[in-house]
Amino acid sequence: MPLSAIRATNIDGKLPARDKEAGFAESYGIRQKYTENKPHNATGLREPFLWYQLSNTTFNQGLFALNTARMRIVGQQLACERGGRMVFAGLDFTARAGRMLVLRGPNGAGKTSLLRLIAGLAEPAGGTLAIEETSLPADALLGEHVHFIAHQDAIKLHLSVVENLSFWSGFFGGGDVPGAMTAMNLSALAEFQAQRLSAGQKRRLGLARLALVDKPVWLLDEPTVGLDTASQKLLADMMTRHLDGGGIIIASTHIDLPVKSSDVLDFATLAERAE
Amino acid sequence: MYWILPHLPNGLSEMKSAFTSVIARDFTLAIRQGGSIGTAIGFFLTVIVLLPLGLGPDQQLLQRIAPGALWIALLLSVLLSADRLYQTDHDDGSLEIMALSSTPLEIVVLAKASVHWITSGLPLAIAAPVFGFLLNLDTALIVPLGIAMVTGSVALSLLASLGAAITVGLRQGGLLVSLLVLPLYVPVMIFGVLASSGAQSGIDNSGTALIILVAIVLAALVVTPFASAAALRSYMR
Amino acid sequence: MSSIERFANPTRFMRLQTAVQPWVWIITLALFSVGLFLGLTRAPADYQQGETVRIMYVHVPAAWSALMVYTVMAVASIIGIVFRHPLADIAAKAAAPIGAAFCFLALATGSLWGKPMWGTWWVWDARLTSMFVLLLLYLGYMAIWQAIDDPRRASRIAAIVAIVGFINVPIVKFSVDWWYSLHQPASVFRTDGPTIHPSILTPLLVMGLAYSFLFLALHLIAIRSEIGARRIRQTELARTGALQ
Amino acid sequence: MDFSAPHMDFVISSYAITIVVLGALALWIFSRARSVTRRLKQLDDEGAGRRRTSGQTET
Repeated sequence: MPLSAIRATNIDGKLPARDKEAGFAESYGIRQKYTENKPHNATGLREPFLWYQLSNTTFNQGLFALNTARMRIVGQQLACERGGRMVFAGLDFTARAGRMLVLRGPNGAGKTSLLRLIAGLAEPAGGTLAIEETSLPADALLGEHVHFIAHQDAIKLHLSVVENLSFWSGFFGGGDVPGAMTAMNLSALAEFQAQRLSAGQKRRLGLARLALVDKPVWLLDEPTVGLDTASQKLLADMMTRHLDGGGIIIASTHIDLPVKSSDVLDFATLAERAE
Repeated sequence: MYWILPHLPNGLSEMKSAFTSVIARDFTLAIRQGGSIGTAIGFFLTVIVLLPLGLGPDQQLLQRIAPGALWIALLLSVLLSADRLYQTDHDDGSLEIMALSSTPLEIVVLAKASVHWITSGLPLAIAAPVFGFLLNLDTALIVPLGIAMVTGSVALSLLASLGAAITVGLRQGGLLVSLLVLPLYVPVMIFGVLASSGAQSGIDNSGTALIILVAIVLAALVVTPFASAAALRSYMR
Repeated sequence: MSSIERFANPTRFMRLQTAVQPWVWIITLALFSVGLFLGLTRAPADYQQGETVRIMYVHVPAAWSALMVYTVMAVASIIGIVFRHPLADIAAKAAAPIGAAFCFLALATGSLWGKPMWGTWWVWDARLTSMFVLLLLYLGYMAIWQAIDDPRRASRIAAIVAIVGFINVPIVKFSVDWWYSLHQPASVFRTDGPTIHPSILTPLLVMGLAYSFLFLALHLIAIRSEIGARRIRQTELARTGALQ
Repeated sequence: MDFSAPHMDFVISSYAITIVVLGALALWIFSRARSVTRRLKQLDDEGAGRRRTSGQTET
C-alpha cells in the first residue's frame, strides 16, 4: 500500500476524550489515530524490516485499553491458496465480541487455513480482513492480539509444566502462571517434565496459555482433541469466561462445546456456493 | 520513527523480559539435552585428525598450516552445530506463537543466536587452540589464536544461525546451509587467520586484522538478526 | 481480485519489452562486432604477453558484467522485499543464471589466460578468488529458488540471500586483496588500471558495453517467460479452485 | 593478428568457450520462452472453450 496512506494512519488523528491514555499520548505531542467504525486490513506479521510498518502498536500492548465491547472481525471475499491449490474463495464471515464463531466442515475444507489467515500466519490470496469498532490503533495487526492454539502445543518436552508456562508468561511480559495451571487443572503436575505427560495432559498444557495472558481474540484449532470430558468442561468454562468478558473466539471443533451464544460457519455450504 | 519514542519504555521492558526468558529457556534446554557441544567437539577433532592423515605427518608443514586448519575445523563445526537451531521451535509451533507476540522476532533470533554462541561457539573457540598441539601449533600463537577465535566465533554463530533460519522449513538443510553460509565465512576466516598467525613475511598485521575482525563481528551483529527474522517470517506465511 | 493487480504492471512491462526488444538486439550485435573488430584487429599485441593479451577482451568484460548482474539482482531484491513489487522478484530470479554464466566465463577465460602467463591452470590470484566466491553466491541463490516450491515464499528467502550476499561481496573483495597482498607470489600482472593504453582500453570498454546489452536482451526475455510461468500457475490455481 | 603466434590456441579456445556458453545460455532462455508462450496460448484456448460452454467467468 502507498506510503502516504500508512503515514496517515500513524499521525494526524484525534483521541477520543474518554481514553484515559489521551493525556499520556498528548504529553509526548503524539496524536493517536483511532478507527472507530472504520475497518482496516489487519492481516500479516509485522516486519521491522520495513521502516514504515514500525509504529507504536508494536510496543504498546496494554497501553491502550482494548475497547472490545462492539469489536468485530470481518472477512470479506477471502480467498486462500496453499501448496499451489485454492483452498477456499469468496469466504465471508463476521466474528462478534462476546460470541464464538464455530468453523465446521470436512478435512481440507480450509478451517485451519482460515485460522492461520486471521492470525496473520498466511496471506489471503484475495479479499480483506478487518477489525471493526475497536480502540486498536489503525495499524494494529490482529496477530498481536490473538491467542492461536494450533495442532502443535508449542511446549518443550524437556521442561516441566511450570517451566513451560513461566517461559510463555515471561515472553509475553508477565502472566498468571498459577491461575493458568488451576484453569486447566495442571497444578498437581506442575513439576512433571512435559515428556512424561499424556497426550491429553500436553493438550491441556498448551491450552493453559489461554488463561496465562489476556488477549481479546482466541483462535482455537480443534482445541478438544485428546481431551476427556472433564477437561472439555474446564475448556468450556474458560471460553465462557472469555466471552462474558467481551472477547471473541473463533474455533474449529467437531464436537459441540457447551458454550452459549455461538454462530456457525459451515465450509460445506461454502464449497457448494463455489461450484 | 519519532512516533515510537513515547512507547519505548513500555516496549523495552517487555522485549527485555522476552529476551531473557528465551535465553533462559534455551540455556536450560541445552543443558538438559546436553550432548550437542560434545558432538561438536568430536566433529572438530575428527577434522583435525583427518588433516595429518591427508597431508602426511610432516611437522614443519603441519606447524605452518596449523592456524588455518584449526580455523577451518572451527567454522565447520560451528556451522553444523547451528544447523537445527530453529528446527524444534519451528516444528512444535513455538516459533509461530513468538512471531504473533508484539516482541519483534529479531529479539528472539538474537537471544537464540547468543545462546548458541555461549553453548557451542565459545567452547569450541576455547578448545581449538588447546587442540593445536595435535598440529604442532607454535606455542607463541596459542594466545592470539584463542583471542581471534573467541572474537570471530561470534560472527560464525550469527551467520550460522542465519543459515539455519534460511533453511528452517526445508527437508535437506545441511548441504544448502553450507553452500549459503561458507561464502559468508570467507572474510571471518581470512582475518581470523591473519589475526592469529602472527608475523607474515616480516610484517606483523595481526593487530589490524583483529580490529577488522571485530568490525566484521559488529556488522554481522547488525545484519543477521533482521535477515534471520525476515526469513523465519517468510517460512510462517 | 489480487491476481489482476498483481499482474497489472507486468502486463505493461510485456508491452514495453516487445517494443524495445529488436532495438536492444541490434545494439548488442553492433557493439559486439565493433568491439571484436577493434580488439582482434586494431588493438596491438602486448610486448611481453603477445597475442595472449587478446583474451582480456572476453575475460574482463565477463568479470565486470558478473559483478554488475549481481548488483542488479540485489537492487531488484531490495525493491521486491521492501515494496513487494512482484516484477522485482521476477527480475532478480531471471538475472541469476545469466550472471552465473558470466561469472563462470570470467573464471574459465581467466584460467585459460593464466596457463600461458603463470604456467598453471589456476592461481589463487585475488581477482580470480573473489570471482570464485561470487560464483558460489550465485549458486546458493539459485539453489534456494530450486529448494522452495511456493514462489512467493521463495522470492522472499532468495531476496534475503541476495541482499546478504551483496553486503558480503565488497567485504570478500577487501579481505581477499589483503590476504593476497600478504602471500604475494613472484609474478603479478595487472589486467586493468590506469596504465592501459587507449588503443586497448577502447575495445575493452566497447566489449563491456556489449556484454551489458547482451545481459539486458537476455534478461528481458527471461523476465517475460518468468511472468508467463507465474501466470500459468495462477490460471491452473484458479481452475483447481473452481473445481473444488 | 597472426595465428602463428605462441599460445594462440589459448586465445582461440577462450573465445570459443565464451561463444559456446553464451550461445547455450541464449538457447536455453529462448526455448523456455517458447514453451511458456505455447502453454499460455493452450490455457487461453481452454479458458475460452470453458467460457463458451458454461457461462461462468474467469476466477
